[in-house]
Amino acid sequence: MDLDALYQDIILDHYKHPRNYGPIASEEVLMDEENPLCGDHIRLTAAVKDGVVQSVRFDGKGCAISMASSSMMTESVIDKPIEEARGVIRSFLASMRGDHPMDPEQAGDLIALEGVKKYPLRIKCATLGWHAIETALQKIAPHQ
Amino acid sequence: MDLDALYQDIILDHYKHPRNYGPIASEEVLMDEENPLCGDHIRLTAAVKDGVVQSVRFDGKGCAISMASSSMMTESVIDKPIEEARGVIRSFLASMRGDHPMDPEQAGDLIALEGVKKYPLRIKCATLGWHAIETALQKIAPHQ
Amino acid sequence: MSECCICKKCLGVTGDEGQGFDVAKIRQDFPILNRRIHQDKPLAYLDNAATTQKPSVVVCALCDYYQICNANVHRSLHLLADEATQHFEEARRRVVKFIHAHSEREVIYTRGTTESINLAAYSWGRRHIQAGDEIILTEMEHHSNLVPWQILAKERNAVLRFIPVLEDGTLDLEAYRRLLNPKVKLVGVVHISNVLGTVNPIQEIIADAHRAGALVLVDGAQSVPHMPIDVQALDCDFLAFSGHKMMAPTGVGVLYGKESVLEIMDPFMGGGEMINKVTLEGSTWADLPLKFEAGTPHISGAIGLGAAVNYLMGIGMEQVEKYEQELTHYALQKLTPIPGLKIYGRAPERSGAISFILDDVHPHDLAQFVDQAGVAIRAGHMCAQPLMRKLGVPAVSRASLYIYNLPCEIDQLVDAILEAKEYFSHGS
Amino acid sequence: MSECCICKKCLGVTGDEGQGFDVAKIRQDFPILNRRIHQDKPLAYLDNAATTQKPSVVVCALCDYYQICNANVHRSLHLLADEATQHFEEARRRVVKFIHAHSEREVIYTRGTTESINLAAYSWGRRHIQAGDEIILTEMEHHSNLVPWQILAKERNAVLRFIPVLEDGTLDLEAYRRLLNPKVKLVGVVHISNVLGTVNPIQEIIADAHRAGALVLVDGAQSVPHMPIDVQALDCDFLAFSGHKMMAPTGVGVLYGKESVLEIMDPFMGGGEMINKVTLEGSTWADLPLKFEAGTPHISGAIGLGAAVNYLMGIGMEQVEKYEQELTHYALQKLTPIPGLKIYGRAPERSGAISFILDDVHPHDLAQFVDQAGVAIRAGHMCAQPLMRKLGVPAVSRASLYIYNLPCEIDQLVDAILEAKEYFSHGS
Ligand SMILES: Cc1ncc(COP(=O)(O)O)c(C=O)c1O
Ligand SMILES: Cc1ncc(COP(=O)(O)O)c(C=O)c1O
Repeated sequence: MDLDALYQDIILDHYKHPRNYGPIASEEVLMDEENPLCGDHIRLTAAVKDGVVQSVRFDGKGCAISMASSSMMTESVIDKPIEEARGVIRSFLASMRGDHPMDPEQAGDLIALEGVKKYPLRIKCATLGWHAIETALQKIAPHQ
Repeated sequence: MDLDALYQDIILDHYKHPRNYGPIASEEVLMDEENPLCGDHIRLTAAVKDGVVQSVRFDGKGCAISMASSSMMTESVIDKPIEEARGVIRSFLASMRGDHPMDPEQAGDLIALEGVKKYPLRIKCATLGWHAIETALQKIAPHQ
Repeated sequence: MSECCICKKCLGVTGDEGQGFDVAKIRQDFPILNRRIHQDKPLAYLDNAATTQKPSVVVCALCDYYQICNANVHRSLHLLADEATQHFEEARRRVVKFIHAHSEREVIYTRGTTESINLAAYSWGRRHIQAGDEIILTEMEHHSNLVPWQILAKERNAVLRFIPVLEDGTLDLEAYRRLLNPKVKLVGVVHISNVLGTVNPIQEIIADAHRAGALVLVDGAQSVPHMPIDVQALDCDFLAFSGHKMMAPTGVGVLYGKESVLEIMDPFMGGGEMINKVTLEGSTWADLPLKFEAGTPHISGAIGLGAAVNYLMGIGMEQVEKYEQELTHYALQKLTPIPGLKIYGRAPERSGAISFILDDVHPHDLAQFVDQAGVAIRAGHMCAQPLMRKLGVPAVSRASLYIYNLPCEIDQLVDAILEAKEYFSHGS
Repeated sequence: MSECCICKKCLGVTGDEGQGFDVAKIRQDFPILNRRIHQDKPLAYLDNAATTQKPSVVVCALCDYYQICNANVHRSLHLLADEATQHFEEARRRVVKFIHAHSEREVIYTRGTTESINLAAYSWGRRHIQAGDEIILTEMEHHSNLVPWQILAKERNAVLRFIPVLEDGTLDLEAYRRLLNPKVKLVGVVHISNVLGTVNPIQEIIADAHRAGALVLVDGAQSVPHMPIDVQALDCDFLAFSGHKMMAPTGVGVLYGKESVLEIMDPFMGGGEMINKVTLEGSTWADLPLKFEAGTPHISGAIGLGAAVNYLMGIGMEQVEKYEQELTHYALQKLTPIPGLKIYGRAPERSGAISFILDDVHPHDLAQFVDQAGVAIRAGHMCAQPLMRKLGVPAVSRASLYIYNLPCEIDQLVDAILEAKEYFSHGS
């Protein structure tokens, strides 16, 4: 089924077993990002120590694409120096906008999200968590 | 030429030699009726004596249809008892609306205007003078 | 004098209602329904509440118009313009007949339901709504019949009140009656909910409103295409609907208004056609309905709407309603037993817009999945975010039916839902 | 993923401009031009300023849309909806390119020029025009660019001022400069007059207005179809135009606005698509351009506009302008010597809308007469009553040209005018 290009096994796996997922107390919430198309939203918290992203956690409800993409996002930024994390985020968002294809070397599991680009209406799902972390990092460590 | 059904000789004759046509002093004007489609308007005056329409006169500029129809209108109402004149007007307007065909016996020259009905946009031209006289008579002799 | 053939070929003979109903024959008029998508699966188009497909006679009316007598209306005297104007006005007369309006003066062409309601909000609302006045809407309104009134209420310091939706998807009419009071100037109510399928008792709602001195605007986007409508029997003051949801082209819709109400409204937009006399200092307005139709109208759209109305009248709206009722019944019977599937809207009087949620499968994933199986349904908030909040969900999936749909298309949907359940099941 | 063929067949390859110009070949794309009317006379369609004919690729884009991928846009996830959305937005990108806008955010779909201007008057005007503010228009505006501002000015106690039209049909630019002052918030000006054919020096007008701190709205209804337009070079703040006057379907048009200007405007109509978040208490708005596109848009119209833009770009707008200039020159040469014929508008820069009056023959009679000879022209006030008053006539006749017209069609008009003169001659 053609759908498997969209819902690759790795995506279904992240959807069914999201990483760094769990309830966040409201005082911890750094970002509450909503997809107006469907009303989904995820909430997110993060911690940075010594210029390195220590932890990211999210909760909320979303479709398979947004849940999996958010889950993969956490893995892509945790333990990265903040500027490097920002680079990953920028590059992912740019590739979703269609500015450039993903670099298979660098992208790792994220490459599975390439299939989303064929479904323009789902791009917002795939970028939901990424917009949230982008803003959250800006809050924690404003970019000079 | 098909056009001759619209511009019958009798119409062209009334257009080129309008009856009861001539400048009206502004204090005499009883009605100033305008066709918003083209901006044409005719002005009209009338006199009723002993319940009979004595005179009707009009001036202004208009297309062949409106000029001819107004000219024919004057001939149709002058010298008629006012109620009879009203009947003629009502019947003409109704036939232009398509309520009934004209009665060839009664209509006389007016029958030449039947052709206008095939050109819906020109019906306003053909009825311009008739609406004017209708209102003018109402002003002179309000209908009970 | 017409040498154009739209009337003959496409507007055809009208109104021989109820000569029996043959879906197979109807489907021949919609070649798009034979499309096969995603590796040759038959298309099952179940997104009719969003927009419907168009029968060939409608598409052909457009082509004929453009290829035979395209010209601007109401303006020029030449043959093409005359033909175009006649077709344009003939279509209006068909709509008059279709909704049983009193005259052509009551039928205003718009882009669709949304513009119709905004026209009423601007031209009627700006004139009649003052500070402290109240407008009653319902919790199940489409954004189209909510946002224009919010904008107006904010501008005028007026108050919006809402008839609550009950558990089963019907309106709380007792609460409605308590809301009515002399300050209420307008009641705006959707005839059939695009989410719940509920057919609201608008005749009763209208009578109550009139007793309280309020006018009523009915959002007929989901009712006019699907059942017989008689505005004089309903006695509504406004009725708004969209052509594209009833087999007509996009970009055309109607605002019906009672002549007495339209007469004392200000114009909406200014421009050509809607004027009587224009000077640099000021202008006077044309008669109804042109007063509300500024600028060149969507001529081909109106002609297409005439052809669509004609097509529907040829089938007969009672037939349309009857067949859709049967189909809806079948669909509910098939969907209800699916484990984990929750259907929203259980009103005793309901139409073929069926919204649901499948446990643990997001509506967007579900819609995407069933699309791959050839089934077109919609997922999202359905332009009814307040109702979603009331139902406690961010989004739903919706299948919505029309007369060309078949029971086997519903089976196709059910099979796809079952597969999706399997595919997305958690913790597998 | 698209299985639909609109792009291939109808939107074709684009923009290979100026590969030579062949009217005969172009006319093959317009089968309506082969129509014979009134006892087999060839149709000479010279009413293009009212509306133009549509090339087959545009009609075919409509048919393909309806027969292959008709669905609502921006809403559903299924294949048809995805295809429809892609075509709809691709058409917008074509328009962006056609007028050299900065981005899709600046191109708003409307019903036509009239709605575009009303949108600006409501959403920009209601926000920015206060009591005592001034709006400068010209004496040659179409009612579309006059009446909306009259309504606004009346509501807000603002003042309208008018740039006079000089004897030759050009604007009095000195008077314009004297009118400019800090109270002026907007200058609204028609790019090409639909009556006089005058091409106004809008670049200069815009620069002067900007220096005085006013924005400029350009009515491009008669220019965008006929010449290359670059909104960034012109630096206009708004540009309004209609699809139906540039080979596109009826019911679709565009309001171009600078992003910075559109951003701070309130929405026009409320409803679906134009919202971000809706609660019963209030709502927030969608991003540009959707903020101004409430409700289901005219999807097929937009797709048809994309096809029309593509067709025009295929010919090349420089070519279009050049050919029409030649044709206009020919027409003026043929019409000017006719005894008793007076042409209105003698601007050095003029386009192919030619208005005239024939002594002693009323414009309506003339139009009707030449129609019988197969020639479609318009007669009336041309939606420019104030200009008519200035010219001292109640109405005129107008022949207006487009790229598919031929010199022999102008000859056909000239012959018909000469016959009409004879037919209606007084005192015969
Ligand atoms: C100069 C001008 N402005 C505005 C309009 C109005 O355009 P539309 O009727 O398409 O809204 C027209 C055409 O009628 C026009 O010629
Ligand atoms: C109940 C209801 N009202 C209003 C609308 C808006 O109609 P349109 O988008 O055609 O203006 C819709 C459809 O989207 C609807 O279902």
